[in-house]
Amino acid sequence: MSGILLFVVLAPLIGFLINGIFGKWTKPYAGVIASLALATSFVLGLFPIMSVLHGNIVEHIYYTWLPFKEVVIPFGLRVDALSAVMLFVVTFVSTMIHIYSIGYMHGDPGYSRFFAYLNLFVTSMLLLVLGNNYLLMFVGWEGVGLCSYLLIGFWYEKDTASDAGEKAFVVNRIGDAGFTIGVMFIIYYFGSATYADVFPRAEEVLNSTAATIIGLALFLGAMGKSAQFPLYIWLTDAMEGPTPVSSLIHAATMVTAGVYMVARSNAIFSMAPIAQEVVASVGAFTAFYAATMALTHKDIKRILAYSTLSQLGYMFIGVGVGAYWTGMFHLMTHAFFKGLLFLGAGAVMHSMRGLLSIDLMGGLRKYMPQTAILMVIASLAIGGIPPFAGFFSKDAILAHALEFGHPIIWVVGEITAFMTAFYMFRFVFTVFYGEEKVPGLYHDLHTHEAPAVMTIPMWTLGILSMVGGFVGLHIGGVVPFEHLITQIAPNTEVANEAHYSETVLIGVSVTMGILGILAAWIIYIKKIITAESIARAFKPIYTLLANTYYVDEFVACCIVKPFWWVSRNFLWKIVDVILIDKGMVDGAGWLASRVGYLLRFIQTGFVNHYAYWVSLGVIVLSGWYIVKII
Amino acid sequence: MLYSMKDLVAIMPELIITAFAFVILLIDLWLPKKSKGLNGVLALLGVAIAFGVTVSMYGTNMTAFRGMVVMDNASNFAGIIMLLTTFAAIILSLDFLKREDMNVGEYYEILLFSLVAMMVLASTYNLIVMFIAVETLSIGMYVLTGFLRDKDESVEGAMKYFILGSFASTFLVLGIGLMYGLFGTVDLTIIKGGLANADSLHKWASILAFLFIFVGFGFKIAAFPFHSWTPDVYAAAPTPMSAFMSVAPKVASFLALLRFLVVGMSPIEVEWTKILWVVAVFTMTFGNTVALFQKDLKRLLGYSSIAHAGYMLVGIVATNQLGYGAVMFYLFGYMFMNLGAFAIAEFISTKQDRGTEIASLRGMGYRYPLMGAAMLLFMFCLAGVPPTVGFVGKYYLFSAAVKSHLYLLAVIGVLNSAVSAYFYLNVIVTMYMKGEPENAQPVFNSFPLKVVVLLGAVGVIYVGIFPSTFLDLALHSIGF
Amino acid sequence: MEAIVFYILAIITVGGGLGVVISQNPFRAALWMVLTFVGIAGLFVMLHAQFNAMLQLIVYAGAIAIMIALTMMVMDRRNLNAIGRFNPQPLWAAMFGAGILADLAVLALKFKIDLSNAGKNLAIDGSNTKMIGDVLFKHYLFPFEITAIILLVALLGAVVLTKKDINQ
Amino acid sequence: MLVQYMIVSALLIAIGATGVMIKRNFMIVLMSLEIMINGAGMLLIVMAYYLGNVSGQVMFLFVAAVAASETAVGLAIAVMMYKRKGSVDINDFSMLKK
Repeated sequence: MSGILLFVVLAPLIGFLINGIFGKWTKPYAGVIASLALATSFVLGLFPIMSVLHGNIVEHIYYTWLPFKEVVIPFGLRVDALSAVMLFVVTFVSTMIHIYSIGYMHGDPGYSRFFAYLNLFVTSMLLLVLGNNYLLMFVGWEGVGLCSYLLIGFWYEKDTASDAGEKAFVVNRIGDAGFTIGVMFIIYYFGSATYADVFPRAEEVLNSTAATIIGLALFLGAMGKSAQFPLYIWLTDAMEGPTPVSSLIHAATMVTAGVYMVARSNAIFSMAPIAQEVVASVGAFTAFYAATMALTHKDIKRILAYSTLSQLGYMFIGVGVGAYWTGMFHLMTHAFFKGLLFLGAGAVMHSMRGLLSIDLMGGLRKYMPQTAILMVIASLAIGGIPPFAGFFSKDAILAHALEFGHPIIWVVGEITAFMTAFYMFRFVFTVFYGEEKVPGLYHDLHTHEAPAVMTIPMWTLGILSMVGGFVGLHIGGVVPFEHLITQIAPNTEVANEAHYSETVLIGVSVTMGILGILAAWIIYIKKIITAESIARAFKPIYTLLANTYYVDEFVACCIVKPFWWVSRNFLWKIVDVILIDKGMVDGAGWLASRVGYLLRFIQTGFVNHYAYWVSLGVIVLSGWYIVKII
Repeated sequence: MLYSMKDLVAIMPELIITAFAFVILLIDLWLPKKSKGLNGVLALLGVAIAFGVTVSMYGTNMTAFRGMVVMDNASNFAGIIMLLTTFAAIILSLDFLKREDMNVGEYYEILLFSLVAMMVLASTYNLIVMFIAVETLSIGMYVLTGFLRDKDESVEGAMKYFILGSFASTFLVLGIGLMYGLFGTVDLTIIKGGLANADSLHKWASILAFLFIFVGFGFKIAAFPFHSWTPDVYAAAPTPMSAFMSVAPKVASFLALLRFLVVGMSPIEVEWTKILWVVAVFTMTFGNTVALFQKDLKRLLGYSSIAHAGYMLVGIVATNQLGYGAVMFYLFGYMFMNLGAFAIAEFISTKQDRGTEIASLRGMGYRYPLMGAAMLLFMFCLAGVPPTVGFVGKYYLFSAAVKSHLYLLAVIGVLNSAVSAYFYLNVIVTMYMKGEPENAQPVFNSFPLKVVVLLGAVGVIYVGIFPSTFLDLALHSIGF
Repeated sequence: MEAIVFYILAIITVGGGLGVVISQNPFRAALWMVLTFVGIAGLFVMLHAQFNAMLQLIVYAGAIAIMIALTMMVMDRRNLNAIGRFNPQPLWAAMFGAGILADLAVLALKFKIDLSNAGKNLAIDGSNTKMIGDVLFKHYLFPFEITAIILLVALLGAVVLTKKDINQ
Repeated sequence: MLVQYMIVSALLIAIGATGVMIKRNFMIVLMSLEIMINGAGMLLIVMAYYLGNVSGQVMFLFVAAVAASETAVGLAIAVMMYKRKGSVDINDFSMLKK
């Protein structure tokens, strides 16, 4: 088993080395090689996963990586329930996306480079997931950051792409600093960073202050990687990369690393209610905030990017309230349907020659029937409509939030669920339904359905988006998925757990989803409220009264429109662009650069001035003590 | 017998290097111009033999010359790093000197004599020996900085280095004089005893003496505010020498500083940790913030070397075995990354101008994929990204600080290394994402140079993934 | 008596130093420097360091001063004298100098050591030179050897930096 | 008298340091450096006298040798400067900065 486990990680690395070093010669086959490497990894990964399903934990230590005097950090791989889920998701989704990329990236000049990066990314991701200690996780953590950065900047000819890559890296480094500090404290308190040593002893070693500090530091890392408010700014820019990258890295796998890390550290978080509160609140806020953003954007990839942020927020609600399995559950289902959504968007872009604005699209259903169906499936899944996968996981999260005593978060979550359904169907309806916005465009672009090499992976993910949630069904009194995860990450014990009727909760969730879809249908299919109809709304009252859809007009005028306006002009233009992006990210950079710019004038080039500094050093340092002598 | 063969055994590697320097000195007189390359080969041979001897003597502990020389694991470990560095620097010089038409034996002689001085500096507890060694290596470095006499910046660099170096070493003499006045000796092991029993006034005076000596060492390791020579000199010196200077003298000075602080000044540990805490914070912050603005690769590496000196000071401030060991290990890793990065700087340089602007790296990632990949590795290693050795080294340095409850220092260090990612990344962005320049300038295509780059890259990765052997060596080298 | 001699020598020494710093003409500065060295040599004699006093005269006042003077001879005098006296911010420099002086002065005033052996053990058979030789070759042999290297390096360096055609 | 000797030494160091910082003429900077290092070296002789310990005098020999070597290199640099720019004004050599 130890060899198999090691080879799970090594297979994509070998793929990377082949494509990276011999890229010139392997170019025509780069995609096949990379996909084969991944498929190998997936198949081999099934063995430890099976073993885990039988209740074992597979752990192997290969050699001592860092012999830190009394603290020994091994290079060891571990598959338990948490990492088994991740292992499955990562290898499976990656394989699908690799196969899809064979078609999508066909003819790109950097074909073999692209697959080399993708393979390197999967290697790092597997290391992150399978490492049996925090430092190995950090290796993967930085590795995925590096690959994400390389892939965002893959089309470096675009200035925006290289800037976005740089931003991703720098924002992530801020989070990484938090992660590093957290791990340092863990090592300091436990004398080890290996999970098997740390978690069983958490309660005896840590007091709640220490747990809170560690938890918050780790969460800072998670915020960076999983793009939570306010460190989310890089993720939307990250959409500059090729779409399979957005699908794999910025939706399905890497960005969920933060959730995985928090779930992994459950023993510490469960001891730190304040840290949990912060995690859940940040998650809820991000979920809501990002959903409002997604309402107004017109660029299809950005809509999906904001939606990813929002869904990550849900996962953090799950792990933040202490029901770790729900976060992991949503992580898994999200990987399926969000991966699919991006692949679908990629297929659209592919056949639209890279056009991204939904203003130009409409009625694509006729040209791309399969994609249209898949996108509807994925949207139903993300919108939380039973029996699609997203329904189960989202419902589990929200139900647990309420039961574990977070009613406000529940309300926010439900509102967000409404918005989610709304913006997803806004997307689907405008792009695939209705009539063509620009007559003749599709003909000029030769718009057609994607080739089989792209649709087959999409169908696979589509099927999983439909059935993937069934592991969250009650079967004989237990929820299989819950049972699996809670072995490793038990729910935080809550003093007075509230109980609500399950039917009611489900009812509310489903209603929210359906309402969202309905609203989108009214606005985008029925076209009762369009930009022109708003103008019409100000016509004399009798027209309004005569209008049977008075209520809708009222809603449009007094609720939707102001909301729209706030979202567009205030949240996006002011908070997002100015405050966070320009203010925090660029501002911090600006401050550091100003300081550096000024300090640089110390280096005047005149040797006298350099001597001043030496003397100043002498005077200040010795003066410090001279004063004491006097 | 005052001295015996045993004394000579303790300085065996130094003797071998000296002997080879003299051989080059003699042979150079008869060598015709076209076979001057032999000088370099001889120097390589000498360094290799000395390396073998040092490795074989690892583990022996002895003092010689009446306590003036100690041979212990620390001096041997530092010797190994310095010898490897010199080896790489000589390899880098082989073609470089030919290109610059300065292929003379004096270059290697001075280099080897400086190496001897560094090895002496790393293996003594005697302040006056330290002083002489520091001065010998400084004088060698002044000359090597100004070696390309026909270039303005060479002259300027040598002039600046000379003035500031002499200025700082005066304070070293001053401090040694005060120490001598206070304790009647300059042997650190004896000073330690005297200091432990000193009354408060003596103690304050000795702190001042310590400070003046620290100015001298701080200058060599480029600690703020004694750093100002670093970027100018690194930019001015011949690139192989910048590579050499950024590693070898630092190794020797750090070990001497460790001996001075940890052995000699241990009774006033409370005071010097305070001072070094401040110096470390300023050093890393200054180096990293100013580096954000550099347009020239060699200057960037100069500021980055200031920042790295700050990180290593963190290991000293931690005042535990782990910290000292981490400093030695970091120096070992630093050798790979810095030599590699400077080798790339040499790769893109041209004879006509300095030609090491970061902008001239544009498109290099595609024109020279392997060199580009190596540079990417070096930059990530300098930024401390795993699984490179830079990460392992920083991890140990900051962990040592955490172990000594210096949380704030560790946090500042971590944040600094986060900031540093920005400018290292900028180099990579230039290499991969800024397109091709219109007329790419030719690169310095030299086979030996590529060997150094390759070795550096392999070292960075190998030591990062399998660090335990080297860590053991580093941690056990510090036996004081 | 001793005090008077000391003060005279001290004034010569310090005055010479000030002269170097103040003068614009480097030749004159060199003369002031020689004066300082002579003053220091005098102080050394008072400190029972006869050998060092001789050394001071021969090496510093003799060799180094003449070397500097000779180097200046090869340069154009007018160019040398045309260089500004001070850099553009003399006040800053003076302030830093004063700071260093203040530091060291306080240190000197507070500096206390055991003076019971003052002036003893500095000579064998009345010869300071003999004593120095004894200690130098018994105890300080190693640094003495290293000193040989430093002189050689300096020699090589001076040659390599100034030789007309390096490849000859 | 120890204090007086030390004050003389302090004055020499401070004067020399001021000279290094204030002068533009490289030759005079060189002389200032000499004065500085002499002032510091003088401390060794002073201490040797008051401790009754000859080591300080021996160490001064080394300091003197070092100072002499430094001067030799310094003069070589002066010649280089003069060859490059016909001047030994250190402010003419301020190209490397920032």
